[in-house]
Parts: sequence; structure tokens; C-alpha cells
Amino acid sequence: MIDALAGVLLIPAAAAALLALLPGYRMTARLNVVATLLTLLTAASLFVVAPTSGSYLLVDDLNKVFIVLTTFVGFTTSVFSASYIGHEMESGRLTPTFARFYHAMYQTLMFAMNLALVANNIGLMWVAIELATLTTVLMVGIYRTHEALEAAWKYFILGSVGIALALFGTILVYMAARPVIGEGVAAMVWTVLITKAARFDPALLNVAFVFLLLGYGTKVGLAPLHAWLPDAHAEGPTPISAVLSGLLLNVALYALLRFKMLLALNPGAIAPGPLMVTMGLISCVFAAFMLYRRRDIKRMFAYSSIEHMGIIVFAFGMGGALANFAGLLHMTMHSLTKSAIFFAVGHIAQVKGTQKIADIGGLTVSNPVLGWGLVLGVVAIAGLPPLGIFTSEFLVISSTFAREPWLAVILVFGILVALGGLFLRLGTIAFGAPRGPTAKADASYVPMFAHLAIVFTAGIYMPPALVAGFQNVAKLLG
Amino acid sequence: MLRGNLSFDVAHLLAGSLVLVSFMQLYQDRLYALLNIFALHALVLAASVAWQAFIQDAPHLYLTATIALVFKAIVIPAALHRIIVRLGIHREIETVVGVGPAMLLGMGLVALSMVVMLRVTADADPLAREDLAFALSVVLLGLLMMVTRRNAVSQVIGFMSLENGLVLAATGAKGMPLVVEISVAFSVLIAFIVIGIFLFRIRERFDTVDVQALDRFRGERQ
Amino acid sequence: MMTVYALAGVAVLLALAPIALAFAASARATDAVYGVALVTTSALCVIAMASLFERPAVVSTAVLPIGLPWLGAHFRIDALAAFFLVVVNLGGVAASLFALGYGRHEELPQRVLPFYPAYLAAMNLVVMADDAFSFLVAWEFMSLTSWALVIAHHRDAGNIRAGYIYLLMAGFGTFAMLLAFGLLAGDNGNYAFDTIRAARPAGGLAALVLILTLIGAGSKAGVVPLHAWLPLAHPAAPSHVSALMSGVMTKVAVYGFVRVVFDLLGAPDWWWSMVVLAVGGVTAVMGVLYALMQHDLKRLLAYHTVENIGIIYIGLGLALAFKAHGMAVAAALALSAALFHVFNHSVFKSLLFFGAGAVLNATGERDMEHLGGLIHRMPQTAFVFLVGCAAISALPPLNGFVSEWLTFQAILLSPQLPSWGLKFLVPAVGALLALSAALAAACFVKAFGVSFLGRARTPQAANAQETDSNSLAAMYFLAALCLVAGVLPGIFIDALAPVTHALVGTSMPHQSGLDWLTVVPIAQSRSSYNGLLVFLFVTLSGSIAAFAIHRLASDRLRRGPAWDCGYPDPSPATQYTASSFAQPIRRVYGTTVFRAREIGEMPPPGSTAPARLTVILHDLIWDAGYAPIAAFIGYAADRLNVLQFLTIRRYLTLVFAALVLLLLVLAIWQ
Amino acid sequence: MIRDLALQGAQMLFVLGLAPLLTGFVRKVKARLLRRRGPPLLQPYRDLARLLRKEVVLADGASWLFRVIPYIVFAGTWVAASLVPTFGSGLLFSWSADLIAIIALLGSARFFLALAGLDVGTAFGGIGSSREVMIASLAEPAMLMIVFTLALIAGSTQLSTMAAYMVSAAVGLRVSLGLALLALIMVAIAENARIPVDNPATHLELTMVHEAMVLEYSGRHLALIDLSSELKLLLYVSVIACLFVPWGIVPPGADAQAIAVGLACYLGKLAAGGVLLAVFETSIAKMRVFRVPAFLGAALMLGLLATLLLFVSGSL
Repeated sequence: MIDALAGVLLIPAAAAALLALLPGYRMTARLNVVATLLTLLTAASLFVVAPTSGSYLLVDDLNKVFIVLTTFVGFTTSVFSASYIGHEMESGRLTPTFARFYHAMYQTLMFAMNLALVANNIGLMWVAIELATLTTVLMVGIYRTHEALEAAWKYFILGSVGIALALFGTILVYMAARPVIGEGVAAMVWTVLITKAARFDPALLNVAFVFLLLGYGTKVGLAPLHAWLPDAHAEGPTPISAVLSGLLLNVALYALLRFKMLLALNPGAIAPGPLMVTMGLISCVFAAFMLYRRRDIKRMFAYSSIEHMGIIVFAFGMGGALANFAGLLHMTMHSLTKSAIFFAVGHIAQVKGTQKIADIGGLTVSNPVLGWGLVLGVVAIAGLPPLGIFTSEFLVISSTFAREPWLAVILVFGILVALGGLFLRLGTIAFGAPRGPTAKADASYVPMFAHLAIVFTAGIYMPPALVAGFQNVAKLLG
Repeated sequence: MLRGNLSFDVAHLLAGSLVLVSFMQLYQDRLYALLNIFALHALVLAASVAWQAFIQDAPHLYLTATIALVFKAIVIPAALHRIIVRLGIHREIETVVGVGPAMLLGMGLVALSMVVMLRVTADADPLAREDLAFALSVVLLGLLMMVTRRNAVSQVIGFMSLENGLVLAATGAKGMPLVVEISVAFSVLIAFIVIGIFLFRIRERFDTVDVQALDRFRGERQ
Repeated sequence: MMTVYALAGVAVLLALAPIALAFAASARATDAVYGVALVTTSALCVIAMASLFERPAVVSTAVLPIGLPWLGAHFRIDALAAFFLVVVNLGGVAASLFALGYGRHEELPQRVLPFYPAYLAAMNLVVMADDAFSFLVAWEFMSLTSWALVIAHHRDAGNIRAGYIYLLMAGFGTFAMLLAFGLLAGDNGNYAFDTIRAARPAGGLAALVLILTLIGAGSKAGVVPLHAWLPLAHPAAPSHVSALMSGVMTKVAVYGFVRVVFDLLGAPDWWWSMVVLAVGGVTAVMGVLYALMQHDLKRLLAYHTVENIGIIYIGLGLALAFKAHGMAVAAALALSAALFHVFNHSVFKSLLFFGAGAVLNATGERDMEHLGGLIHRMPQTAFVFLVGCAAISALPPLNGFVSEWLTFQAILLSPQLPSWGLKFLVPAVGALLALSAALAAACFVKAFGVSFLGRARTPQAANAQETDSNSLAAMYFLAALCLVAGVLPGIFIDALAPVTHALVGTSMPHQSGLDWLTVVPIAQSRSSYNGLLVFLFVTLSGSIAAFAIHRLASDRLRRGPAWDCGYPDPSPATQYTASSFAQPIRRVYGTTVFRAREIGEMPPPGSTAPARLTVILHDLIWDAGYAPIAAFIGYAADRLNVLQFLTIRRYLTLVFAALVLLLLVLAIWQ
Repeated sequence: MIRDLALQGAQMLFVLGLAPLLTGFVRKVKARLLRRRGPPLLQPYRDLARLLRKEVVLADGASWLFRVIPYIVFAGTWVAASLVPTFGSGLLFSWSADLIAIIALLGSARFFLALAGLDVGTAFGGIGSSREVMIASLAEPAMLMIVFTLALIAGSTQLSTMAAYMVSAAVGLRVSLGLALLALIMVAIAENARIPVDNPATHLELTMVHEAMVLEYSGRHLALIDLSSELKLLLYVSVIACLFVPWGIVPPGADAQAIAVGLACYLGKLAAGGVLLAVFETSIAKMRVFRVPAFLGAALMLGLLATLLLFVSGSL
């Protein structure tokens, strides 16, 4: 029998196969949208009827949140990408073959990410994340330009090493679990592992976590493992940048969280918190400084993604009900905001015909809607109220300062530096006399403003159901 | 009992020799020789996997062994051999740090992996424990190779020996599912890398496969 | 109940913003927006006055199911909030009225109209907020909207830079407040003010909170050395917004300080007040000295905001000192002085910015060196601006004098303080206060004299037109307020009684009802002031003299050329300019404070080249405080930027290093 | 009540009438000291009368403000002067403005006078105003520090109360008082534009401050300005008198004879003050403008020192 859980996997898989065959980008683009919409609906149904988790697939409060977020952003991005790809085809940057390939890959990516999220088996999860990485590698290189290939290659090599490290960690977890649980699949199943984690061998778990932290941390884009991220964002098609920042990073983070829970349950093991806090702080501050010398608008926002991932990892590393809640909220808000920003940036790049910040200016004059959309997005991402990210940053900082004042101060420093970097550029991009061509952007602004609307609402009012869900998860994460 | 001891010793021997071969790789400064040593690496791995298959009587591991043997010991080296010929870079490998320091670093890494792994309480069976220690050192040595060699072929080799270490660990982990799938997946990954090198060669975007040339354009350098 | 009404008003303002956004293009949008804003703010003002005068003891609260879900958004109007609501909305009323005329000349209305009501709403919300989250949201929203207004005229790169620095400093301040609240709330997040108030935090934690609040609220209020953004941002905005920023928003910042330090925190330590006093004194003097060096009219006014904030902080510091030593009456006096000055400054600073705006409209000039003689072209504006100048220069019988007089009276109580540090600090601060008052008078002689008196220096100034009736109405309204508050201060002081009673436990003796409406802070024998009588005396004796002379002696009058010791020069360039007027003061103070240098170049005999005098001023605070930070960030960014351009192998090395490092950590762990 | 009112009114007219005489007296003494016969004592009255009768020549550029200012200045100074106890303390309205307010009144007079200097738009007016405000920016704080000292001693800023306290035995001899007196004298000299800060008699352009400011005034306007500066001089002398030599001041509600005595004392004090001033002025040279800040800064420091010394010397 096929329940919703299987649905979120089968629909993208089928769509991928279909899209690989169908020619012509208009129809396929629509099909792409339909497929993602269906996936979204199926995912949403998870909240209504929760299927029982088997030994390979699993659904609980934690990954429900992630799945719905993934499928939602996947949907909106597909809407955006429909118009975006259309423009790319007309401008001739993409050939029909590549468009077909693109859509197939898009669905494959969706499939891989969903699989990683619902996998109840650490091995399966690893496979899924590898698949997701490879598909994104191919999409990053899709323009076949010198820079694109270079970015893809960099991503590929670093990604592969990350994958290898993650695998080694996975094996170690299995080794730790086997004496307790016994041989076979059972020793790789989340639901089982969690129950018995307390009796695992701590030393093995420690080594395992180190490898997993680095392996999946590479995907999360934590400094100093981040190198692939800015280029991949900058050179790939914008929808992919949106998906990368909005989703793939989260998926890797999800894996990390699972293993953190595992370690947290084991009294003998090293506390995962401090490691995550350290890497989070490094990423946040480092990325903040990197914002200042950026000449490419997409690369700049890629670095801001690193910064926010740092904040999120920091929050989860701190742990505790408030911090975990804040981490989840921040992750959600960041996904929505950052993808919205990338939508805007995609339109900008198409209007101005460039990604060079120096050649973009006065958007609020030349393209008011687009310009103010970007301003709103940056205001949100910089953590200014009344948008959602302010709430999460408020919770993270205020809850941290009471416990670890200095950490909070460092974090605040990073956030301030980042704010400075973002608004320094925004001043020239959005305001002042218009620069560059001012073509009409014939794209749909719906996805962008939909995301921003959600972020805005969340900043003012959060539905109790959502809050309750988040709080459960926060408790789950300990 | 005797079998237990024997099986342990053999496995231990094979794993240890894998580490040894990794050191030999570090020692090489000719591409051809490096290729051959890597083939040897794969060979030893195949043997050890096969042995594991035998003592765990897990037939599916034989498949992994075969993959290791055929794909890594024969196909890939051959392919890389052709690349080297094509690119005419069979002269020498320019290393970042000299062989001596590389060896010393390697020693340090092995020692580190020992220290880390022997922390593991003995109730996890010694076989696994020793295997892991060796596997970890192989992984680290492979990574070391990747970062100390400038040219792409040797980096690919480094990556593959890293991955050999993974397979060693995976097979050493008694009764671990998905081992075969994983090794297959990795072979695909490596194939991608090799193809990538071919691809860049064929499209003649980069005049050499020296990784530095590969990212001559880096991000925003104007 | 009051809170609910007030929130309704705020909701109207908030709703106005998107509507304005939609219709900003249409011609009548300006009148509509400012009209609605005018009505709403007046309603809010009435509500606030009602809750201040009618039932000051009653505290009305409201909780909305927004904000932090498990907390909700708490709002509360007590005496303190009510008083500041009056200040905020009075400013709002005046600004909206002024903008009804001034706003018509706005060339980019769509960049002003949507943010204006939102800005007003934000300021109201800050004052009403009763939990840390709502407070900070409103606080930062206030910064955000005002930022948008600052960069409304975005084609001027200077405005963009001003907005940038402003937003950075605002973020800095907000984070400081955030950390303070983080301390107060504890790690399980009791963000509601009631719980914090109940906890009555004290000791080291409270001290840290005080410092953080001083930084956070201070950076918004423009306390030296955190003032750098203020003189850049306030002038950049349209004038009615400048008035709000300078006259009202800085007061909201003061409110934040008072709310945290006097209300939320427990019993203060005596040394807190020393910090606040020192900061206040330095701020007052530095602010006015900066102002004297300016010849941009609006920037000069902005620097005077810094000065007055200093005066307010002196009052607050005194109140803190007295409170710490349990001298409730004295504390009430000092606090009343500070709060009364809050009100007064909001009134005359708005008035002055309106005047500057009117001048800007009429001449297109903010630089005083290009003005002059406007009193002939714009007599009414000149008159109200003069009233504002007299008020801010603390001249009796206007309101500025009364609040400073009260502050002096509070200072005169300082010998009763037991702690020696304060015994010595307070008189010194008093000297600084007196100095700043005198310098302020000098500065406004310059401001008014150079821009309104003398002869027109440019054609624009010569052909200026009197501003429109709405703007004049707003200005006359505020000018009248200056006089009333100066002549009948007793009413205002009594209005402050519930506030001081809530914050320091008691309040000044009841003023109104004393014969002749005299103000008696402590005791008749000690000191008293009667604005009404002074006003009457002055007007009477003045008019008597005039009458007598015109009747008994001559009233003949003849126009003639200026005498000027026999060398009158027709060129208006021979007049004293702003910088030449300030030259003596610059030589006295500037040489040390600004390392001011004058370089005079005399052309050789026979050459027709003009002689020039160049004046070089250094903003030491900027050079020592802000420039290094910027430099550091640039340096770090450059250094780290290398990491963007490594080879793949180097990146792998990073990964490898991280791995080895972590393994080492494991190896040595335990 | 009526009596008090009458007393207050009498006081107002009294100072008004007396002020020119003091100026004339000082001039006379100065002349004598210089071995000149000098103008007659009543010369200032004659000057005023003549000026009042003359027509006003108003500069072309002058605005309405220029014509109003003399009255404002006069009114402010007069009110201030009439609130200072001269021969009798406890004036009816003395509580309506304490010493700080009186200083502030004089301050506003100066504020408007400085504006007048800028109104016509001449170079000399500018010089006068800018120097005037520079001097004031130091003189006013110094004055306030002196007020602090005295107020802290007397526990009040009400002149009557202070005078009453000063006459009582509770004062004792304090170093602070000496410093305050010294500072007060320096401030008074500066405020009244006397040598060495300024020279009331000069029309040597570059040295004048006060005179440069009022250069464009003529006729009745000038008369009012001169009268108010004479009032100011009287005011300062009486302030010094009632604070530092408070003997013989008539307490409120005394009989006519006592008042007569008080009057005599007061006139004596004025004469003494005038003589001292004259001697001082003749024995010292005018200083350069940019040495004035040092002079007044010294006064400010003295005032501050006096305040601080209060805490160490003597008991409060």
C-alpha cells in the first residue's frame, strides 16, 4: 500500500523519469510545478494522518517540519524556475536538451532530499544525501561556462571528500551500535538506535561524530568546509542557488541533528554542543567579514547563507528549549527568506544582464517592485523586525547571554558585521541613481512575495499549532 | 578457537599491509609507479574483503571484493594510464611537501588514529577495533596524499585509497548492511571524477589537469 | 481600557502605511496621510493626557495574542508611559500639521508617506510595550522606519551614508538592549516586564544591565561618544521627520533608559549615578561645542539635541544619586527636572526644525553661509524661530529656563549626599551644565543672527517667500507652548507628580495653588521662581518705557545708511559669517577639543588673488573611536578575503586540518 | 501689603534713578585720579535726556527686531536690578526670581543685544556680538559657580535669604567666601565691559566689544541701552554689597528711621564700590581680547574651587 510517506518519494521519482523523456520546456516546466505541488500536498497530509514508520522510512515531528519546508520551497522554487528557465531559453543561455535535463534533475533532487529526510536508516540517509549532492553538482555545471564548470568541479571534489568522511562516521556508528543491538539492519535504524544509544561505546561515538560533523558539515557549509558553497551558488542557475541555500543545507543539518541527538543520549560521549557552537561561531563571524569584499551579488548572499547556517548550528549547539526552538525557527525563516532573496536576485540578474554589484544600481527607481522586494528581503535576512528572523535571533541571543555571555557577544558581533556588509551593498544596489539596463522583468513575483509575506507574518504572529510542533521538536532535540 | 585466532591474524595482516601500501604510495614520485602501487593497494583490499567475506561467511561481500579487484585494480589504473599518456605528464609528480616530511606526517596520522581508536573499550570485538584503527589510518593517509600532491591524477588516487579505507572499515564491520551498495556508489563517484578529468581534457578548456590550472578562475578574480 | 484605545489608534496609523503605499502616487495622498495622522495623533494625545491627568494611579494593560507565542504582546500605560505618550503624540500632532503644508513640496512623496505613519506608530508602541520582545520589536521597527525616511532623498550619496551609519548604530544599540533584557529575563526567558519588576534585580547583574542600557538607549538618544550617527541622520530626513527624530525619538530612547533603570531594576548603587552624571556632563558640553562649529542649520540643531540629551541625563543621574541614598524628595525634584526638560526640548526642538524646514523650502539652502536677512522676507517664521532660539537658550521666561533652573536646584541639594565622590562630581557637572547653557545661547545668537538677520548673502535668500499657513500654524502652536510651559510651569510639574511618585516613591510638593502660581521646589525660603510675574514685569516695564518715551520724549525716526564707524561696505560678503562669528569661541575651546587650526594665506603684494583663511577641525571622537573600527573591519575583510581564492587542494587542506584537529581534541579529551 | 508694594515700586524707581549717578560718580573719580576735572556728576542724566530728545537714525538694513531690542534689554535689566535688595531686604516680589533667575534675565538681555549687533549686517556689529558671546560663555558659568558657593553656604538662592544669612553670625570666615568674592569681582568687571576686559569709553574700533555691538544705535534706543548698562553696573555693585558687606540692610517691616539708616549705608557702599572700581580701572591696562578667556577662566576655576573647598573647609 502507498501512504503519504511513499508518496513524497514516488511522485518526484516518477516525475523525474517522465521529465527526462518529455521535450519542450514550457510543458515540462508546468509539469514540474504540478509535480512539486502534488509532493507538497502529500507532505502536508503527513500532519493529518501520520503513517507508521517502518525500518527504512520514518516520520516524526522532527522530519515532518523539514519535509513540509522542503516540499514547500521546492514548489515555490519550481514556480519561479518556470519563468526563469523560460527567460534563459529565450536568451539562449540554455539549450532545450539542457532544459529537459534540468527539470529531470530538479525532480531527482527533490526525491533525494525527501529520501534523506524520511530515511529511517543512517546508511540510506547517507546514500540519499550523496545523490542530492551529485544532482546539484550536475545542475551547477549546467551552463557549461568556464566558471560554472570550475564551480561544479570544486563542489564535486570537496563534496566527495565530505561524503567519504560522512560514510566513515556512519560505519563507526554502526560499529558502536552492533555490540548492543546485534548485527544487521537493526543496528542502522534510527528508531532502534535512539532507544539503545545510552549503552553504545562512547569512544567510538566520539570519533563517529567528528567524522559526521565534518562530512555533513561540508554540506551545511560550515567554515572552514564551506569553500564549495559560494561558487556553487554564484555560478549555477538561480533556482538551484535558492534550493541549495533554502533546502540542501537544511537536509545536511537535519542529518547532523539526528546524530547529535544520538550523542546527547550517551552519558560517556563527548558533548556535541561545544563543537557545534565553535563551528557555528567561526562560520558566522567569518562569513560576516567575507561579505565586505564581494563583487558578485549571488556570491554575497551565499556567504550570508553561511553566516546564518552558523547561527543555526550555534543555536542547536547551545541546546535547551529556547535555543532549539530558536534554531528551528531561524532555519525555517532563513530558508524562506534566502530563497526569496535569490528569486529577487535571479530577476535582477535577468533585468540587468549581470551579477556584478558594481553594475547594478538604483533598483528601487528602475524596477520598484523588484527593488523594494530585495530591500525587504535584506531587511529580513539582516534580522530586523518585524520579520521572523528577528524573533529567532532575539531568542538565541537573549537565552545565550544569560548562560554564556561571551559567546553571545561574539555572535552579536558577527551579526552586526554582517548587517554592515549587507546594507553597505544594498545602499548602492537598491538606491541612488539607476545604473545598467532597465528592462522589464517579465517574471512572476508571486513566489518571492509569498515567502516574504510568510516571514513577515511569522515575525508578528505564529500559529499555536506551529509553535506546539516546534516546541515538541525542541524537546526532542534536548 | 584456532580458527578465530587465525582469522584474526590474517585479517590483521591484510589490514596492516594496506596501511603499508598507503605508505608506499606516499613514497612514490613517479606517476606510473604510483598507479602500480595503487593497483596493489586495491589488490590487498580485495584480498582483505574476500577474507572478511570468508570468515563472516557473508557471500555478498565477495561482490564487493570483485568490484575492488576488477574496477579499482584494473579498470581505473588503466584509464588513468591512458590519461597520463595522453597528457604526457608521466614525468614526475610535483609534491607540496617532500617525501620525507610526508612520511613523517603519515606516521603521526597513524599514531593519532591508533590513540583515538584504542580508546574504544575492548568489549567491541578486537577484530573490529584493529580493523578500524587501520582503516582510519588508511583514510587519513589517503587524505594526506590528496593534499600533498599537486596533480589531479595523484589526487584521484589519493581519494581512491581513502575510499579503500572506507571499504575496509565497512567490510570489517560485521554484518553491516548496504556495504555492496555503498561500494558501488563509490565506484560511480570515482568514475565521475575520472570522466570529469577526461571531459575537461576533451573539451580542451584546461591545458593541463593540474588542479591549479583547473581553478585558474577562482570566484571573483577579475 | 485606555491601552486598548491607544492600541486602536496605533492600529490606524499602521493601517495607514500600506494605504499610503498604494496611493502615494496620487496627488491628494499627501494631505490625506498627514491629515489622518494628525487626527489620530491628536486622539492618542488626548487619550494619554486623560490617563495622565484623570486617573494617574490607574494602570491599564492589554495583551494581544501576537509576538512571542507563549508570552503574547503585553502593553501597559502607567504614568510614565502616559507622560511619554503625550510627548510623542504632541510631537506627532505638530509634525503632521506642519507636514500638511511642508509635505506638499516633497518631490518623492512615495518614499516618505508610507513610512511616516508607521514611524509614529512604532514610537507609540515602544512607550506602551510591557515585555522585552514587544519593546525591542517596536524599538528596532522605529529605527527601521526612520532609516527609510532618512534615505528618502536617496540620490544624495551623503544621505545613503548617513542612513547606513544610522542603521548600524541602531542595530548596535538594539543588541545592547537585547543583551540587557537577556540578563534580566534569564535563560528560561521571563520576558514580561512584570516578572522582571517582581524579581527586582540588583547587584552586579543590575550594574551590567545599567551599563548595557546606557549604551543601548544612549546610542539612540545620541549620548557622546555614541552620537556620531545623529548629526548625520537627523538633517538628512525631511524636516518634519527631522523634528520627530530629534524632538521625539531621542525622548523615546530616554524613556527606554528610565523604564529599565528606574522601573525594572531594583535599588541602585550610588556609583551608577556617577557614570550617568559624567556621561551627561560630557555629552552636554561636547554637543554644544560641536554645534558651534557647524554652519549647516539642521546639523547645528541636531548637535543641540545631543547637548540637551546631556542635560536630561544629568537630571537622571542626579535622580539616581538621590534615589540611591534614599533622598526621595530630592530625587523627585531631579527626575521632574529631567522629565520636564524632555517635554520642553521636544517642543522647542521640533519648533526649530520646522523653522529650518521652512527656510529650506523657501531658499533651498541649509547652509547658513548662504542665508541672511530672512527676517525681512519671512517675518513670521523669523519670529517663531526666535522664540525657539530663546527657549532652547534657557532664557526666562520661556520653558527651557525652568527645567534647567530646576536641574540647578537639584544640583544645589548635592551637598546632602553622603558619598564623597558625588559631593565633588556634582558641582563639576553643574559647571559643565552652566557652561553648556552659556554656549548654547552663543550658538543660537549665531544661528538666528546669521540666517535671519543681517543682509541676504545669496539671491535665494533675497527672494525667499514666507512659508504656508499650515506650517506657520504648527510653529505658532509650539511657540505658544514654549511660553505657556515657561510662564505656568507649576501645572506641568504637578502633571509629573504621579510619574515621579511611581519611580522614586514620592513627588515634588504640589505647585499649583501657591499664590501667584510660583514654583517652589523645596521651600519658599530656599528658592522659588515665578515665570508669570517675571513675564509680567518684563512686558510691563518694557511697554511702560516704550509708552513713556514715545509720549514724553521724541518718537521721530529717519532711515539712513548704516554708520559702521564710517566704513559701510555695500557687499553683503563683509558681514560676519557663521564661522567668523564662532571664531573667538573656536580659538578658546576648539584648539583643544577639535585641534582646530587656522591657515591664513596672504597673496604677495600686487597679486590680485584673494586672501584665504582655511580652518581645519578634527572630530577626535570619530578619529579615535569609529575610524579604527572601520579600519579594522576593512583589514580583516581583506585578510580573510584570501580564502575566496584558494586552490581546491588548499581547501582540502583546510578540511584535512580540521579533521586532524578534532581527532587531536578527541585524543587529549578525558 | 500696600506698604510692601510701595516699597517695591520705590525700589524700582530708586535704582532707575540712581544708576546714572553711579556711572557719573565713577567717571568723576577716574578723571580726578587722572588729574582731570572730568564731567560733572550729573552728566549721564544730561546725556540720556539729550539722546531721548534726539530723533533715531535707523540703518537701512535694520529689521523690526532691531527697534524692539532696546526695550527688551532695558526691561530685562531693570527687572533684574529691581529684584536685588539694595538698602532693604525682603522686597515684595523678591521671591519671584532668585539669583539664578536674575543672572538668566541679564543673560537674555545680552542675548538680544548680541542679536542687535548682527541685525544691520555690518562688520563691527559682528565683531562686537561674537566677542560678547565669547566672553559671556565664560562669565556666566563662572557667575553660576559663585552662586553655587554662596547658595551652598546660605542654603538658598534667594538674595534676601542669603543676605539675611550673611549678616548672621553663622557664616564665619571661610576661604570659599574669599575666592567667591574675588571671582565675583572679576565677573562683574567683565559683565560691565570695564577695563581690563573692555573699555566703555573707547571707540578705537578693534578693541571695543560692547560699544561695537551697539554701534548702529542712536537716539532713544541708545539712551535705553546706556541706561540699562548703567543699571547693570548698579546691579552688580549692589549684589556684591548685599552678599559680602550685608551690614545695614533693613529687614522687612522696619520703621522709617531704620530705612534712612539703611539707605545711607547703601549709598556708602555704592560710593566705596565706585571708588574701588575707578582706582582699579586707572591702575590697570586693557588686555588683548584673547587674554580675556584666561582671565575669566581663572574666575571660573576660582568659583569651582570655592565650591569644592566648601566640603573640606568649614562644616555645612
